[in-house]
Amino acid sequence: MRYEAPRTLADATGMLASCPGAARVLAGGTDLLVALRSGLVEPELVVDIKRIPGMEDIVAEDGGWRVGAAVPGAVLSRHDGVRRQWPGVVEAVELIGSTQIQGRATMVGNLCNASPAADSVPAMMAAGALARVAGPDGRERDVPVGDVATGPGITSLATGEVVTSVFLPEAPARSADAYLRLIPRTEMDIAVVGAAVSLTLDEGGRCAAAKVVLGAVGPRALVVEDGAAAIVGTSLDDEAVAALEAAASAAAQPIDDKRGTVSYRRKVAGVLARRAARIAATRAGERS
Amino acid sequence: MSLQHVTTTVNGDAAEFLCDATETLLDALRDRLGLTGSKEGCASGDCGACSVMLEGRLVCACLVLAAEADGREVETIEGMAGTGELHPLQTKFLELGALQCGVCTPGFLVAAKALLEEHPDPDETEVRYWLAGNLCRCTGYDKIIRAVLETAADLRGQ
Amino acid sequence: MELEFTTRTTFDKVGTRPPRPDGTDKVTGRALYGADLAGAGMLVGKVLRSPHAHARILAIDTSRASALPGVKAVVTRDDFPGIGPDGKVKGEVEENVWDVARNVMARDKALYEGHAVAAVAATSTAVARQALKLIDVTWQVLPHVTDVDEAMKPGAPLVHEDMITAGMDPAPEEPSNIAEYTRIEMGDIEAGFAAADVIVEQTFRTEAAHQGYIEPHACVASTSEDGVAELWCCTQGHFSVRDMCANILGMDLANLRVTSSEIGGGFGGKTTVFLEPVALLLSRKSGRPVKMTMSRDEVFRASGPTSSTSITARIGATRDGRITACDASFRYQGGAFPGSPVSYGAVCGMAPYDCPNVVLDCYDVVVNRPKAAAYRAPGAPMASFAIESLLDEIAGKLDIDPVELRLRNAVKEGSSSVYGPTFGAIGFVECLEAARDHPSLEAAPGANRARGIAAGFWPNYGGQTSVTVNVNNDGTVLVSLGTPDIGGSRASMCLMAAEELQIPYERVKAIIADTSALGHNDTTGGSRVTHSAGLATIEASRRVIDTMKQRAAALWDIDVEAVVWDQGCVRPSGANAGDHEPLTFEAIAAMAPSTGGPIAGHAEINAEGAGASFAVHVCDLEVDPETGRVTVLNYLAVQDAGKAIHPDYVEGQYQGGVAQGIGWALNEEYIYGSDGVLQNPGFLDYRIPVASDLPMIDTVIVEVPNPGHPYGVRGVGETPIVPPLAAVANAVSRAIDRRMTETPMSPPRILAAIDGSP
Amino acid sequence: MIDVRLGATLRSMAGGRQSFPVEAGTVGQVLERLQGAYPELSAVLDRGVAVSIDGRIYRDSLLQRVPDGAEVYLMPRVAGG
Repeated sequence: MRYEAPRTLADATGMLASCPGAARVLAGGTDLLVALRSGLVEPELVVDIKRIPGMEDIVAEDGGWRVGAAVPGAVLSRHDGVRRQWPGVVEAVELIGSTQIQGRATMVGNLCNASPAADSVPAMMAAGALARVAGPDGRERDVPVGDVATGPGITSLATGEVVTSVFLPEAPARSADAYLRLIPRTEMDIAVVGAAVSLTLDEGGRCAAAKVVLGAVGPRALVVEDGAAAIVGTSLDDEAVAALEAAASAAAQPIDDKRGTVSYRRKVAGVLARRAARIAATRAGERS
Repeated sequence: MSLQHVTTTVNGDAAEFLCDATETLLDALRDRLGLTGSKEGCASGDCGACSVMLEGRLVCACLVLAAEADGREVETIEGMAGTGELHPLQTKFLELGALQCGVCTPGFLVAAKALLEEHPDPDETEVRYWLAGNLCRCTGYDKIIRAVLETAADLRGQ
Repeated sequence: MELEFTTRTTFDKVGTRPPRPDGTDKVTGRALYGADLAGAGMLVGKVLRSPHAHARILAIDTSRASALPGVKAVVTRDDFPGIGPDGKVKGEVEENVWDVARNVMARDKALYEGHAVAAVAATSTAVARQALKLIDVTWQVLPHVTDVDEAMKPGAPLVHEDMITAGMDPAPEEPSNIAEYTRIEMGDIEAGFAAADVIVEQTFRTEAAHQGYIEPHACVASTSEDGVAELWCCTQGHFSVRDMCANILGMDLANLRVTSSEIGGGFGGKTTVFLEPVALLLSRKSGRPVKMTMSRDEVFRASGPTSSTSITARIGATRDGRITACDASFRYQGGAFPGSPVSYGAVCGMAPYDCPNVVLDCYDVVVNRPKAAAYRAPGAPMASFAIESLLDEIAGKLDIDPVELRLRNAVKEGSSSVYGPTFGAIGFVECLEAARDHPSLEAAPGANRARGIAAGFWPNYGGQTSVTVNVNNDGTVLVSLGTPDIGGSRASMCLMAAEELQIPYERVKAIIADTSALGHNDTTGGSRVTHSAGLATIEASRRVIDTMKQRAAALWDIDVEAVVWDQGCVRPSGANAGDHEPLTFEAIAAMAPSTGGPIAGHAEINAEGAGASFAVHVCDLEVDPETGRVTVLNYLAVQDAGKAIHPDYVEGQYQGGVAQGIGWALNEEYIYGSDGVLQNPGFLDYRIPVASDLPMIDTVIVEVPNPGHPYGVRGVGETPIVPPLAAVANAVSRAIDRRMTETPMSPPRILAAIDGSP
Repeated sequence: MIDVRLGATLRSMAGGRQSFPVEAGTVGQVLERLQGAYPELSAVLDRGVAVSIDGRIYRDSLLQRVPDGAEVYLMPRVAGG
């Protein structure tokens, strides 16, 4: 295995594109190093992108925030600007691993690892985030974060492509998000179920727009259109959130595995969606 | 297999070593530099026994490639005590019996020091969550949490 | 040798909490653990493990691996001398060495996923890993079984094709996976149930748990051309490592010197050998030192977790809460070899209670899982889970407070134990009363919250122990021990030596000596060290005092009977002793070179008189009724220590046992796929409690002195893990109003119970 | 005369009989004479036993004195974690 730490994006994409064998991008490394150690992957090349200028920056853009691919959770969670607009995204990132993991793990890494249980992905999707992808030809494209992972461990990225940042758009007035996950312990676990809700209230306190996204209950994060529809136009009364809960449970496509059962995940997906919606609504109310 | 040359700073001293690209910072500290205070409990970032500071940030040395440390500053448990004097956390751990087998202790101390530098006045819940990535199988955490809280109070001059 | 003593009750140093002598090295990273030793020319050893749960090994071809540059030795089953079941055992080996030898390296079959089948020594980790891939094993995959109940069914795949159940009369004609059957019987079970007003019966299951020590197994072996070998390893007992390795490899005990490194936790899991004989063989074949360490996944797949169990129990009681009868069937799997702790467990489950009519049927079962090792009070937590759960059911049916119910049936001095003998001085009633009267019991639980109570017992044991106390010329003292210190025992030994010698604690230091420096020491385990090594330390210290008295008497030219030891000085005593200035400990130490040479005391004993330790635990928790998640809110552990030598480390044992027990109760489990492969061999999915999972753990140290120790010490390490499974289960069951009968009580399982689904 | 009894876990191995009188002054003599006088105990004795004398358990103490009339039980040998 070869380790490279290029100083420019062009060098990075060039190395990745020209490597004849398997190549991997290293940002926080919290997934990659575990895979390396266990022999799960044996890449010929590892490209560390942390020395490329801008990768560790959080920059204001069009009222929102662009978060570099190498920004670790510990930096993101201390960023008041991002937290003010997207508290649910920040809390999702903060849930990834321990303090030590937070010192390394990045939101983009979480995205590109393409685990169905990735905590930050449902939250980013609910926030309408865009991933910026750089290719070896020097071109960049922006894609919705929900289109990056296509299945467990599989992404839509082409050879040589690197996600360089995630853009979190400006949150509309009277809107907020929340993310909840279920793990058996309080920390250091992979989500058994994750649920992100972002919503916007109108001036009367009714839900004007909403997005509901579930994690760990399908091959990739699931957008629950019916769940959002169940609360849009309501004041999130008991009946509305019960409909959201039912929609989330119905939309979940979980599997039985060592971390949970189908029936458990289905039920808890609804519970967490309901609870996350209530938290998001309270936050949105506080911001109006 | 050609080795990579890494120049780094460990506990304030310049350090150089050669390593294979697949080696972790933990491997290099232990096997190349003889700093065996950082322990390998899992090699997957789940136990925290290899906690070190990399560029002032708390990380698991098992989840950092050794080559990544080139040009960076690393602090380990071996650098925690001053000359002839223990850090107040080290003293408090001894005073309260906050260790049994002691193999997790270096990781806890490095992590707790990072906590107190960032949050001088943590409550019990904050201490517990900050240290959730450091596994201890002997103590039930009770005396460790007390030692961190008491040290924090001492350092604040209470 | 019979030790003479009366149990002391007042102390000067014992019971204080000074810093431990090995503490500074441990907080600075200086202390050397199993993987921390490096030697010149050292090779890296790695093990090839079976990917199959059960498979015949038709052939092993190591030629490609041996040819790889950098590979210095390869070993397989062919390199291990054959030990028959009647193989001569050197030294003190409790385990069946034949089984240990076959566990260390598979012979005709791999018996579980992770079973070692070959090993290499190479110049680097990378080369060693590559070499493992070049070893070609021809497998014949066989049907497997990992569940204890499935393994007992007729027609189950046989782990050992020729195993006939021992202990059955008449012996069965067909082989099975039941290694041994034991019946424990007392009184008249029919009459007992006939006298009962209420009878409860349930089947309980517990999944296997791992000791979860943070330090993986590690060792360095170095063998010279003349066959003399040195071994450095993390172990609970370096003498038994020596004896097992020598047995397996056909060595003389004198040719193998074992040094125990600092040990990063054991809890029973480091009482046997895995890597050590392999490392010695690799070193012998390569002529170089060889270091071997297990990765975390190897620790889970191939060391010695505890049994999984299935238990059916029935208890009857009278209307006023007197237990009249208990019959139960205990089914424990011990992994791929016989030896599950089923009968200890059964006995411990009922030992706290005075029950005249008992039938306990015990089945020791083999399955395709790693060979079980001891884990803290082996076998007892699972049995107590069943018994203490049923007692809670009885308390509920009779509307009697659960502590009161236990008080009405508690054994006390003079009670017959379920295993036969009459109890001497024990502190169970005192523990129950302390729990009942503890202020934490006043707070009433709220919605979705409940309290669970359970008791626990472990008999403890003594064993062979050898200690030397050396007096230096400056009056400082060095204690050499042969029992690896896992939880602070050196501090306790220093306290006891300082107490006996009446010198400051700071003047005493203790080390763990290697196998060449002391007589045999049994393993650190069974909660024996503070009792047994303490007994030997006290005895050795008393011999130091005897010598000092002789020196002073000779100096004063009076009879030794005319001197006394008093407040750290030798004084003349009686009318004819003359008028001599008392000589201090330091003064006699300083004169040692010119009054006959070094002063040392030593004791080589087989410590008897271990005292049983009882505990009562109280757990308050909250269940999220929509997700089944449990939050432990408060926990109280009350236990009889006899005498707490260093209370910090006694409390630490209580708290640590509680944490492990809570983990086992709520989340820890071995998860096997249908292929018999362990699915969670790591700390991510084998979920031991993290700091944020637990509250502070309150402790009460009850002290009912053990008459079998001069200071009244009872072992304390095992008992704290016995009650938590049931304490948590009783609390969860009350909170959700459904009886939980399986561990772990994970969120899916609790939610299923709440929803009434299977 | 010492009345040796079998601890509960051993009874099923000796055909149901629970009490075995022997003349002996030490643990070693107890075990030796049981072996000679009671063939049905061979399975129990071969597996190795501890001996409880008046409630105190002895594992390897052949020289331990056994007072006349003492309560004596044979027990399985237990270690621990």
